[in-house]
Amino acid sequence: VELTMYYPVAVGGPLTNIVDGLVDDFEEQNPDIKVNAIYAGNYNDARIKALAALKSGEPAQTSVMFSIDTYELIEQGAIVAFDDIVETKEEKEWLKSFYPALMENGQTQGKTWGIPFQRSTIVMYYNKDAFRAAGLDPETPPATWDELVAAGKKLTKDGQWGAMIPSTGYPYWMFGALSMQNDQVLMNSDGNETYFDAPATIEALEFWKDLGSKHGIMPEGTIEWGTLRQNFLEGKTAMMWHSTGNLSVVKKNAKFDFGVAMLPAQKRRGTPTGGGNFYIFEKTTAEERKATMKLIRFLTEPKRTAEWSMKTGYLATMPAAYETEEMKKYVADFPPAAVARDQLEFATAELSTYQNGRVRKLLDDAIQAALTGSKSPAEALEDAQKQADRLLKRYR
Amino acid sequence: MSAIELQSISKIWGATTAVDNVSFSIDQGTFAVLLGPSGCGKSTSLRMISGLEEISQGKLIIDGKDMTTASPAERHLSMVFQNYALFPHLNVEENILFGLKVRKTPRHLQNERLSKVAQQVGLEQLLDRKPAQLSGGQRQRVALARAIIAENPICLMDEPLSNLDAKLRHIMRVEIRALQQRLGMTVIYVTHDQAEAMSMADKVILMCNGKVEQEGTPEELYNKPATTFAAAFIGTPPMNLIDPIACNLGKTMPQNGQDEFLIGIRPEDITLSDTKGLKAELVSADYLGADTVVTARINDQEILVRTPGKVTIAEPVSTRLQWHEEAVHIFDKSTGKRNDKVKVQSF
Amino acid sequence: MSAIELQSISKIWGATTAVDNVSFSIDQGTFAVLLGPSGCGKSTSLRMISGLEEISQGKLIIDGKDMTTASPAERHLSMVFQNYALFPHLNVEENILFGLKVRKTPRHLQNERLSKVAQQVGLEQLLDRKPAQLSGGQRQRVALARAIIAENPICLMDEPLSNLDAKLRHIMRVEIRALQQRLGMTVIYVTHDQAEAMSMADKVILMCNGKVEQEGTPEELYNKPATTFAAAFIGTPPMNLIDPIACNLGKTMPQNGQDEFLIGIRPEDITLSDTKGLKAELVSADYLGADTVVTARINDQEILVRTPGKVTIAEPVSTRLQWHEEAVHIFDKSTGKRNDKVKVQSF
Amino acid sequence: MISIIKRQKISFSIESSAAYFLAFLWVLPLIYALWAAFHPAEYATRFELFAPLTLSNFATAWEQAPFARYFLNTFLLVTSILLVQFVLCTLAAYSFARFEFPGKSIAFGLVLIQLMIMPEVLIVENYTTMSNLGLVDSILAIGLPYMASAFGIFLLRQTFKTIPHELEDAAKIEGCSLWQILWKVYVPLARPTYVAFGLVSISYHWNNFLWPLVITNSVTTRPLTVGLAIFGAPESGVDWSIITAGTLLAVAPLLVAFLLFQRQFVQSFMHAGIK
Amino acid sequence: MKHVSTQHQLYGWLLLLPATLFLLAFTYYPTLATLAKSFFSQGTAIRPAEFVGLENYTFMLEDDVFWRVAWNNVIYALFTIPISIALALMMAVWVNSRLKFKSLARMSFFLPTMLPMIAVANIWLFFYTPEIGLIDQVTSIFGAESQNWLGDPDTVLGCIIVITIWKEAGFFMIFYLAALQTLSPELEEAARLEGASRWYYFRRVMFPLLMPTTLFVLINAIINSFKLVDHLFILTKGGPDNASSLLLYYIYEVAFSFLDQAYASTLTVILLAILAIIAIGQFVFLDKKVHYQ
Ligand SMILES: Nc1ncnc2c1ncn2[C@@H]1O[C@H](COP(=O)(O)OP(=O)(O)OP(=O)(O)O)[C@@H](O)[C@H]1O
Ligand SMILES: Nc1ncnc2c1ncn2[C@@H]1O[C@H](COP(=O)(O)OP(=O)(O)OP(=O)(O)O)[C@@H](O)[C@H]1O
Ligand SMILES: [Mg+2]
Ligand SMILES: [Mg+2]
Repeated sequence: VELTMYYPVAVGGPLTNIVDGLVDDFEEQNPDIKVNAIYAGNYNDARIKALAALKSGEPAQTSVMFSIDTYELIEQGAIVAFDDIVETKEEKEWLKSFYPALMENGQTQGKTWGIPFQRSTIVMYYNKDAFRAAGLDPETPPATWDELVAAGKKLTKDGQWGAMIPSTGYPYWMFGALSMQNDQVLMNSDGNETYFDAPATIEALEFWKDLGSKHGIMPEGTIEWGTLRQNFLEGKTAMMWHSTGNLSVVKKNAKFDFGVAMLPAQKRRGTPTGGGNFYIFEKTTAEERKATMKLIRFLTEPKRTAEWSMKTGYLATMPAAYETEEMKKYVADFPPAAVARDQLEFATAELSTYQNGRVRKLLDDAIQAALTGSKSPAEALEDAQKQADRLLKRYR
Repeated sequence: MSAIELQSISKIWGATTAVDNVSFSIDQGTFAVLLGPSGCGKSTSLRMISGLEEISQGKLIIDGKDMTTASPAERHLSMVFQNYALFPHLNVEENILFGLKVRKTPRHLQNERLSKVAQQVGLEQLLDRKPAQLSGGQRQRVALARAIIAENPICLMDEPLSNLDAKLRHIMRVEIRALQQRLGMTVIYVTHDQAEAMSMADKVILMCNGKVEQEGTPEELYNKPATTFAAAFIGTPPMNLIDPIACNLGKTMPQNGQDEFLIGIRPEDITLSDTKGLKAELVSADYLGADTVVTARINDQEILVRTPGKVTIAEPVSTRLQWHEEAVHIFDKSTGKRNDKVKVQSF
Repeated sequence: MSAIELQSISKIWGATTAVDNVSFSIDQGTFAVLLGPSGCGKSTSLRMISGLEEISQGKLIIDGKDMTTASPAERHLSMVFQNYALFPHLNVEENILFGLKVRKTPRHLQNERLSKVAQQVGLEQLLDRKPAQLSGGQRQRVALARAIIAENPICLMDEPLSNLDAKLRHIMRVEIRALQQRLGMTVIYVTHDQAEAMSMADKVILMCNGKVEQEGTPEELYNKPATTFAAAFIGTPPMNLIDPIACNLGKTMPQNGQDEFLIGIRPEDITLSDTKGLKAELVSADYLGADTVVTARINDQEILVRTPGKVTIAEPVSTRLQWHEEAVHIFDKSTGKRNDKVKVQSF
Repeated sequence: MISIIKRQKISFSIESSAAYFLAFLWVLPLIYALWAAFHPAEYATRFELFAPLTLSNFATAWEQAPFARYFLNTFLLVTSILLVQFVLCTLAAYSFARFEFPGKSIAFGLVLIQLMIMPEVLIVENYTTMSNLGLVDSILAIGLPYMASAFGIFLLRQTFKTIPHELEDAAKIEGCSLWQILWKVYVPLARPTYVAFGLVSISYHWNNFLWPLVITNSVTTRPLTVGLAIFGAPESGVDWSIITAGTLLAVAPLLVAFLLFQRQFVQSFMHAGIK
Repeated sequence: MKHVSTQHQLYGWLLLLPATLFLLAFTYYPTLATLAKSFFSQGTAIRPAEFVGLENYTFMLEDDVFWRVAWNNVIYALFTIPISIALALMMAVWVNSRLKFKSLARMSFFLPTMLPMIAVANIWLFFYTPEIGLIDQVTSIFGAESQNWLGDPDTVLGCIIVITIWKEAGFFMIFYLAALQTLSPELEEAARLEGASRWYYFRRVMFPLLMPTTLFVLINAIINSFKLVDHLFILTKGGPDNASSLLLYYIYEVAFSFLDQAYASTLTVILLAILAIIAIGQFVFLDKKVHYQ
């Protein structure tokens, strides 16, 4: 059987090489299955390519795509639910072996459509040296919004900001964390309703904006996702919120003592998950599905998941992975690697609805409009909600 | 047998008739010149002969065969163009051999002919130059070489010397003429320069407005211009055409119908005299080294006189003009045609 | 006082010396022609006078003032360029007025002068045409008009007629000369055409290899060429330069040093005779209408003879050449310089 | 008098300085790329005169992607596009320049419209076409939409029009057929235009990104730019050292070729009468 | 005689045929298909596309983002076109003058044409990044505040414009350079003799004579102002809040992020219409452009 798999790359490092290595291992163990693993650009590109390929009858059996693409893919009739494929008890067990928070985005209509693979959450990186210099305890990073502001004020000085939360690239994702911390989810689990104009949501956005305009611990305007890491590494900010996917690069390049912490809480702790899931395409023969299952199961074996996590910085997607010897050792040597796992307890799905691209962009635009001051947070979010309602009405 | 014969050939473009019912024939080995002012249809005639232009009406016979609709290649002609039409990307050798290569002449024949032709036109040393690296005269020679290497019996040339300066033009004229005679080619040569026509042609075909005005040897055209047009077109400075009444020539002429004629006298046939002849006033002089062209004036009519040596005229002087009886040409005023019946007296 | 004076002026480009220590002066109101073969430094000299090219060495005096380093505009000159240098996007009027507009001459003065100049060169009807819509002669007139409207006393012209055909060239020559005289301009006119120089100049400055070869009136150059170069350069056909020994001229010359001289005789000074004179063979003839240039040959040396009327030579014929004593010019063979001390006899 | 000349000299030197300054600004990105690529990552955004030099960025970049293969792909892509463009454009331009036929000006107008409707706009439809043709993920598919270049047709037509009719006449007299005239007269005489157009085409397709990204799936077809995007995507956080090293690797052949032949290229542009 | 000319016509068409086939397949057919799609709704597996008439167009008229993006594109064009043309002209004049290192300068100016935008955008990202970026590093020497170039809606479009100008000017310079070489130096000399300054000569002679080139360049610049969006993919993704988004980028977003091909087709039709109008203008002008001489 020949399988074609698309996968995106969204973090630094030679990810393609790692994937190729994994695929080679798989082929060795399963000589009757040939896998073409195709790097397909970023998440967006991967989805475009996969959908276009399907439409044109190009054979592809599985793809790693954005975890939040689920509704879109369902609407396009592109994917099948794993519940319809799994047969054995063992396989059903396997479905339950992942962290529930990571499964959320892949589940709707009571079925599981996506299996977590390259997944991440947001964590807070902070510069311990800067903490020391500002007279803060480097081992107790701020755990609440108030503490964040207070610490930020102490850390802000000429040429160094207190904190930075990126607001390009995936602003809705960062915002998902803030609103969660304010105990408000952004959408329902059917993906046909959003809560952009809920008071708690507005409050969260106000807080984000205030970090810059009121408290002055963060630059005003938007903050670039791509260059933020460099800013942090150059000591231009003492704290940054970023994907766990950056952990290995930061670890490699930081010339100072740095720490990783869970995101601070307001009403509760919270972070959305993120990253890519495995999907299986509709247009596949039973035989292909079987082979694909084999592949996915191979790639999500705890041992391999642990290895994957250590090499890339992505989360290990199941508790079992953290129980492996190697992982234990790794976490012991490098405690920050455990933060993301520990935070999973508080994690939720990231923003995912029908018309996901549009809805997401509505929120992104609203956030950026508020941060750059062209609209007030309330105004921006109310507008976004209105339009989102219009889009999602027909899915209710 | 004529090498080329045009039978009532016309060229019509929409409303304009560029060539109008032209007939003439050219004998083998003749150097024929198509002469005429700009726009009279010389090039068009030549291009119809070459096949580059379709013939609208009439018939073209080459070497006894009807070639009215044949393609240029079938006519076995050579042609030398005004701007030489050398291929700028090919060197001299490649330019000369272009036609032979197209026709896939065997290599050794090519080389043989090349060395012969190159020697004939004196290009042996320059075979690997590009046209841009040649002087005007050398380019002209390449164009000639390309035309003669095909050994076609007929060669057409469209103002091939008009881009050269006076000195070079003279040299090339002699060369072309010599080559033509040596190779016994039939040449049809287009020019609007009458001096060129006079010095080269065995036969001149003078055209005007798409029609043939006069046909003949250079001397015939010079000595017996058939029309005022021919009279004025040939000779430098051109023949003076004088209104006999305006110039008080009355007494030398038959009394009746004086106003129906024009009198033509060539500048070199007039002599200046202090004592006898027509009274005139000299107004300006144009010194040419060996001789001077003097402008004389009689009642607003200007008459040119060519006189040897240097003459300077600071301010108008009175003089008298004289000529021989035989020097006088008479034309009908209305038709412009030559009239040899009327006789005038000398002074 | 001279209008323009060049004092030992040179132009050096790296290794080449284009103009080499040239001195001459031109009086006011003179039509001076810089004559010489291509590449002899005429244009370069003119451009140094105009200020478009820096002067490497020497001094330039204009109207008594040292202008060696002045900018072109300060020299108050006009210039007519070879390709006319008309601004293609401006119409005739705007072209003519270009300089006045640059200098912000008052509007009414502009109009006044424009109408005067346009009338002088006969362009009244064409003022709103673009240069592309003009014939060669008309363009030339626009260039002239642009040069004279500034009313600068000095006008420079660099081969202004070289792009016109022969007939037009003749007409424009006369026009330019007349205009110069009427306006009393000082003109420096560059050409490589000796006929042009002869017919226009008050003064000819003959250049060769960056140096002045001879300076003088056209007649001086024609009648008393200072060097063999001048002798051969001026006159059509040029002067015959004969080696006396090769041509058996021995008996007419002083016995000693025959091989040190060259004898120059103009073609029009030689007459053909059956009875008396130097034996020669006529080999070819070039018919020009009024006269014929015949090529005579003595022992491989070709001698041109200009003779009136038509002569045809089908095959070589024997003849004899005759000339007057005064027609003979003598040059030192080694230096090429004229030598008036030696005398030769006539036949 | 002296002062005028002096003033001209001064204003000229001011102008020259301005020109050099602008030129400096224009190469600044390249200078930075060189800096970042040849220094360790910590110096990517800091400039110290004696920062240590390294080639490791190139090594890393080279390892992260099969550059050799990408080079080959890009090379195949660029040359095949160029060749087909030359043929198609030559034929069409010859037709437009020297033939009269009904509908010619309409046809020419339609061609010019393609000058505006670049394939970039039609990616979606073109993808469908390619998959119908079964060409997705092939180098051919990257090239196909660009092969009939309106720009090339236009340029060549202009050039062909400037070639004197006399040359064609001379060739006809010598017995050339239509094809021979085209091949022996027009094509060699338009060489500068071919070079100039070639330069534009090569740099365009060497640098083209969007369409190749969409239409290619595998290492064996992906051109350099798409390969470069692995480093380029800011999602992963920008690592300038590696990006610049990769960029330099990708553009090096083109840059070197341009440096070596720049005189010829620029002159071709001038002779091509592109104006 | 008649058949010769029909043969001639036939040859004309035959020569055109191959190019025509390609144009049909990859330009005209997709264009028409796009037009057709714009009248249908977005089709998904669940809801197949259906004919909706002008609904997509009315939606467009109400779409704030569309207007924002269209306006951005107008600004983008209004700045990039004249500035890059003016710079190109200036560069060409410099490079054509007596400048000492002119081939070096010429190469510098032309360099951006050789570099892929996708790679170069990252380098510009470095220039614009606050605090650690080159611009901020330089301005901080003079004590200026750090500026969030790409994060501020007021400056972001300007940043994009600068990159585009940088990319384009050198390319256009080549065209001007070629045209300048054909200007007879005698014209400048004639003007100098009349005492015209360099500026006067430029204004009154050189610039008008370069008009045909300017026209050609202008049309290219207009096209590019709709086409050059590669850098957005790296630099801003159209943000913040669409402040730097352009029409083609928005089309890409709608088609490939929103998966709404119907609406993308509608926007494409608008873009095509704009471009077609320019194309017709080009046909009218370029072919009948003023030929002096
Ligand atoms: N393709 C054409 N279409 C219409 N009229 C033409 C064409 N070619 C030439 N003519 C006209 O035919 C006439 C004769 O032109 P032709 O070129 O034969 O003149 P010519 O005697 O060669 O003149 P010249 O000495 O200027 O070359 C002219 O009036 C010209 O305008
Ligand atoms: N810019 C230059 N650099 C170097 N040499 C030059 C330059 N301009 C002219 N020359 C050389 O100077 C010499 C004189 O040139 P000039 O143009 O003055 O000749 P000319 O007498 O006007 O010739 P022509 O009749 O061909 O115009 C020539 O040998 C020419 O090659
Ligand atoms: Mg003609
Ligand atoms: Mg000269």
